[in-house]
Amino acid sequence: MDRRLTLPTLAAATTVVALAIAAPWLKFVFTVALAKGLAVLGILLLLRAGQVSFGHALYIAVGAYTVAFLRPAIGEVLLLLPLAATAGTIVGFAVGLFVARYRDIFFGMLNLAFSMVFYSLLEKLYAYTKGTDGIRVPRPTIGGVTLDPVAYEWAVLVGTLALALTLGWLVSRFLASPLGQALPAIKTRETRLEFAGISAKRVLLVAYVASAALAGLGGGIIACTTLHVTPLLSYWTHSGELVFIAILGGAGSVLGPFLGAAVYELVRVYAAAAFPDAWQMILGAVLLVIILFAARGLWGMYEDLVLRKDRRA
Amino acid sequence: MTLLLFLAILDGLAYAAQVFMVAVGLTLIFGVLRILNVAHGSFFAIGGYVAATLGTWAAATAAAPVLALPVLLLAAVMVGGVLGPAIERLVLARIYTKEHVLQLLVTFALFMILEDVQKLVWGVQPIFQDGPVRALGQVEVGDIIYTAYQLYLLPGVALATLFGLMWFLRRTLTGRVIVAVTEDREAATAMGIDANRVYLLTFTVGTVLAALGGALASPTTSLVPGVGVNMIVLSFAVVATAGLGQIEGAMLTALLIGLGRSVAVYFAPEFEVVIPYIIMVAVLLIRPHGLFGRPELRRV
Amino acid sequence: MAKLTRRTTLQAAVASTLALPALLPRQAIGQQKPSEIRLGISTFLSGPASVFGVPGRNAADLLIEQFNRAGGIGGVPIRSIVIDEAPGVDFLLGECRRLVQNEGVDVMLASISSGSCLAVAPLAEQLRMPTILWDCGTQRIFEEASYRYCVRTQANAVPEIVAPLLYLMKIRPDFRTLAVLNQDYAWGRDSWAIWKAAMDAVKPGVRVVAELFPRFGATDFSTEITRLLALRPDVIFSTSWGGELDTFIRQAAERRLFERSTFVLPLVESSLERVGKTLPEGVIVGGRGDHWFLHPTAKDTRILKDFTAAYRQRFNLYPIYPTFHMAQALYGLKAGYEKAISANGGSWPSREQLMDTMRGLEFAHLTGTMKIREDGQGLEPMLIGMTKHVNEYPFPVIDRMVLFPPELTMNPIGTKGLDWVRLLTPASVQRAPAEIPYRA
Amino acid sequence: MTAPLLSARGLKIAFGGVKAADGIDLDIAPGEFVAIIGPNGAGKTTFINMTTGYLRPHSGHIHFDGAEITGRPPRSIVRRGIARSFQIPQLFTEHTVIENVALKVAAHGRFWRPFRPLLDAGTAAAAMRLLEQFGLAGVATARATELNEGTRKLTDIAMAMALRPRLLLMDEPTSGVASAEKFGIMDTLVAALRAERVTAVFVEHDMEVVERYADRVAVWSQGKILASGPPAAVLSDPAVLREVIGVETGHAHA
Repeated sequence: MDRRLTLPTLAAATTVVALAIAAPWLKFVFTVALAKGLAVLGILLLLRAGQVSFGHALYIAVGAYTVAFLRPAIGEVLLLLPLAATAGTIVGFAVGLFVARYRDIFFGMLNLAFSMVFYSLLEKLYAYTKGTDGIRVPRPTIGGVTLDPVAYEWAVLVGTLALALTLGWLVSRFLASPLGQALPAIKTRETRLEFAGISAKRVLLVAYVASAALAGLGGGIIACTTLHVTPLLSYWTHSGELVFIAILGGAGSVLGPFLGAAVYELVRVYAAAAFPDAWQMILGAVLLVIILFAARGLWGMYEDLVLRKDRRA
Repeated sequence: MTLLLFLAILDGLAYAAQVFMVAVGLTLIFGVLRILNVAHGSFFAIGGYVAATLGTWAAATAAAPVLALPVLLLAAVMVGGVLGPAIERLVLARIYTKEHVLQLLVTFALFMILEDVQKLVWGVQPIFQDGPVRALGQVEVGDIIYTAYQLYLLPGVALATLFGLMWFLRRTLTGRVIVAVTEDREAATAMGIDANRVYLLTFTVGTVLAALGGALASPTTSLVPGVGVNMIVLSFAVVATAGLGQIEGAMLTALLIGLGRSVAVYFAPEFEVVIPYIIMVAVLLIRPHGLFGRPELRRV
Repeated sequence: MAKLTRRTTLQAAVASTLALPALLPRQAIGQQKPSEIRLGISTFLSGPASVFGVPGRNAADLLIEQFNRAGGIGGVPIRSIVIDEAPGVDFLLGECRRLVQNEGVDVMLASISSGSCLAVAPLAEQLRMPTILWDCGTQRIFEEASYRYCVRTQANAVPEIVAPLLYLMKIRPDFRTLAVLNQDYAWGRDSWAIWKAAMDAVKPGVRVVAELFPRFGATDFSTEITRLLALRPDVIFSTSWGGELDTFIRQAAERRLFERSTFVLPLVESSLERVGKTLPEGVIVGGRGDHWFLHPTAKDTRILKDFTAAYRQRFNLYPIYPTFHMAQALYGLKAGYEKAISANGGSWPSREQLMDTMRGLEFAHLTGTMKIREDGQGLEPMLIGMTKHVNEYPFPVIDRMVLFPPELTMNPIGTKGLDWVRLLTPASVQRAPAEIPYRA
Repeated sequence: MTAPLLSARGLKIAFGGVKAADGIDLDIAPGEFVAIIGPNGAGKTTFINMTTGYLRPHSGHIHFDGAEITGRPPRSIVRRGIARSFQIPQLFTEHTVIENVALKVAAHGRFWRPFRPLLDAGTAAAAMRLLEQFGLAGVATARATELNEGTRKLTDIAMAMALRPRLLLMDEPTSGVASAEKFGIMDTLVAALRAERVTAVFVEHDMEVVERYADRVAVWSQGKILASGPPAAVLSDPAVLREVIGVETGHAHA
């Protein structure tokens, strides 16, 4: 991993834990933020290839509902989460086979279409999903141990943090590999990739399935944290939220998604607290300002402020 | 059975007209600017709100029935004429050189802002102004009562818009310039076309059309918070299915969606919701660049 | 200016985060009389359901001011903190935690959406947070689990649907065909399931000619209306609400669907003022409970008249059922605290004492009295009637009112509503009380 | 004569009414360095596009090393050993020069291993060796967007060479390059081709370059091969001069 990331990563992880100790309610907020960060990490892979999915909330919902449906049979987080990621992978592969053939608006819109069909299914199959009422997820065990609520929340937060660190590291390795480096090549010169004997479609499919797996895992964590899942998870505005976070955090680094997710959740919480009727407007304004004046996102701002200064010094 | 089918087609046509009016502006904007405008739904909603506000004012005047329809057009022009240029110049013009995803997200940000603006201006109570529907009266088909607004006016306006746009794009110089930019942006700018003016014009026209869609819908539906949100997804589906910037494609897609939906309501109500998506996936399976779309040849 | 505001907000945010440790002891002691009662309210402030959420919030603002002017609850003023439930469960649960753990909220009034309530209730147990479910309708919540810290101060889906059915049976017992048009989400599906099961029990053999579930948030029902015009069902049942119900009513009226079928609209009380006399006479009206601003037994009481006048003056609208639901929650809370304080010898009750008192509590609110049952469900009569046009109001009023007591419409403790309605019999209809006509 | 490495028979393709190829027969022997010349729009690039699978001929056959490759997708043709470069260099603009070449090196080798860095020791060394061969070592870490046209051309060709082709098709390797640079580029290029024993075909407009470097010249005009042979002979043929080079030079001076 890029050595420049080590220090900010450790600092961020420490900050998360410290804030969660100082303010217990932040445990929940950070866990959800990190889980969304995992999904955004997947969005980042697609962004590298110049593709925007407006439907990745689908995989969050797939992961979350996998946990909800399997919970009666399986009461163990360490089993439920891999299963959520697996479900994301399977659905991602099936959908990916189709959408990886398309680019730009068609890619974005087909993803949107699949997520909206899934959303409709969650509402339609009322007998199984309880529709918008959603499904309750009784608190599972972790490593066979039934934890009290506070310990459980800590365990999930720390576990998610560990997952975020591990997967962030793996994704940064992946991005440095030929396969990962072929993603920007899809964006800039897809035909040249074909003339190198590489199937751009297959490269994109790999990234797509990885992103679906990450989002599925994120969805699983969200289900294990909120302990209640509803179809709203897969609504298109939530897909937009993931892209929002990716841009807010900055697509330049694997740290961006987590930074973006944490800031997004905190801004939303405080905007909602200060202006209950206009929090959406505040979020929109933040996004607008970021795009117009700091298009490389928070991570880009950090690079400009800190890293460049370092280099000059 | 045949009567049912006939009724389904009538309903489908009326619905298709609404879908077309929602999507045509977005198609136009996407064709020229290559920006998928998420805020399109907000323009739709604001067009509706302004039309309802003006309509309520007009209803209080003596000339109520005469004013009912012109007020809709006035609202669309007002909303599009103000919001369109303002947003294009102040926001979009700054990001034409940036990545597509940023352009998309900028409109998402505008959507979030405008969503709350609507709430702050018009509140959360549903607003309904059906003056225009009343002004036009009812029509009986067999023993089924339709409103003339739905049966004649909506499809009429949709057709007028379609032919008006086709005439504008093919027969006028400005229109041809727009088409040139749609087909090959680089070549058009190389030929000395001022792309910025084309963008400003197109975005304004697209915004007026979105607002007109909302204004036309306002007499038949309640305006509530979030009314624009649903329109966005629908019009996205139309744009992608039609092919980039294809006005005729948008009409054909709207017809497919309208008829598909009403047939579904009659014979398989459970599928109604997913009809636009099924049509989109099916079309893109067979024609990967949309009904009327052509693959953009990459020069080698 | 904007910059200043944002900075102040941020400072406030940071300060409140840091101030948290100082708040903890207050919760731990609990029994001391607090300086204020902090009331967290979750409601829809955005999206389509803000049609209910904002009137609910408005009622809370109004009543809390009134309560505080009169000395608050047990001499302690109330302060409310309102949060938006629209972004979804993951956001709402985070907000609830913030309110409880950071803002030191003493009581939560939870949610309009049933999904939100189902998610909040377990969290309330975990955080030992006294919670009143102030508007959500699902009966499942107390049927599938038992909660110590949650009660509801209004009825639920079962009586809300059974009462209009019994009313229809009483008014128009001869109907043979029926069509349903509900929003396609949990409430639309649930309410239809209850109606269908109950109808099959009290009047077997009714033919359902169409089951229409247009998408939630649909803006156009003309296709559905054509179909209903062609099918000519005797009865059209719809539990839709908000903008969609308004749209359906307008479009149906324009196409004279009301002339062909009897409409049963259990939530239409909340749309009356908006749709005005477009809604013809003879439509069966409900309003999710025992309330209306011209409630037959309460219309001349000071308390209701003052409330309606104050509400109208401030918000320029007549109160609708969510405002009454909010009022019930606040009156219930006040009654619960006061009873618990006196039971506690005048000293401030613990959360557990408060919640124990809430169960079995009988309290008066704006339009009557109601009771909270031992399992947490609210026992509230159901006011059902029929639209009538009068000169005093520019919108329909409710005539031929029947107040269905809970014993007739509500399943007993330990039973499930959906099973219980199957046990209804045609005789249930005979036990309905007499009609009360509208009086100016 | 040994069996040809590439053999085209009866290739036909037309765009609208224009016959870009109207019965092309062309053989390339192993080790040859063949120039294709002809007027603009004659279909020279179309030949490269058909051979590499980007376009499918309407009729006719292309064999490579004895196997039919007509109409196969570019990917499969590349794997058989045909690489190409482009008239307008097709570089991955978000990458550095060495990354551009390394991607191609990796494409040939361990592309699908997800967690090994692109620039691991083996790939980086192979890419660097190519860059040295092409005199690009000095710009290895420059971004593709920062290069001048000559360097871009060489990078483009180096990327094609990184695929270790047996046949390299080049589309105007010296077009757009300052004339002072063109022989330098061609010297570097030919040395690299000889060192790797790569057979090559190049489309060219510059007769000086053709005369100086090509083993053989094929003249493409109006969809047909007008003449083929050693540069000295072909370029002095009056018919060729009139048909092709006359037009060509007239064009160039216009």
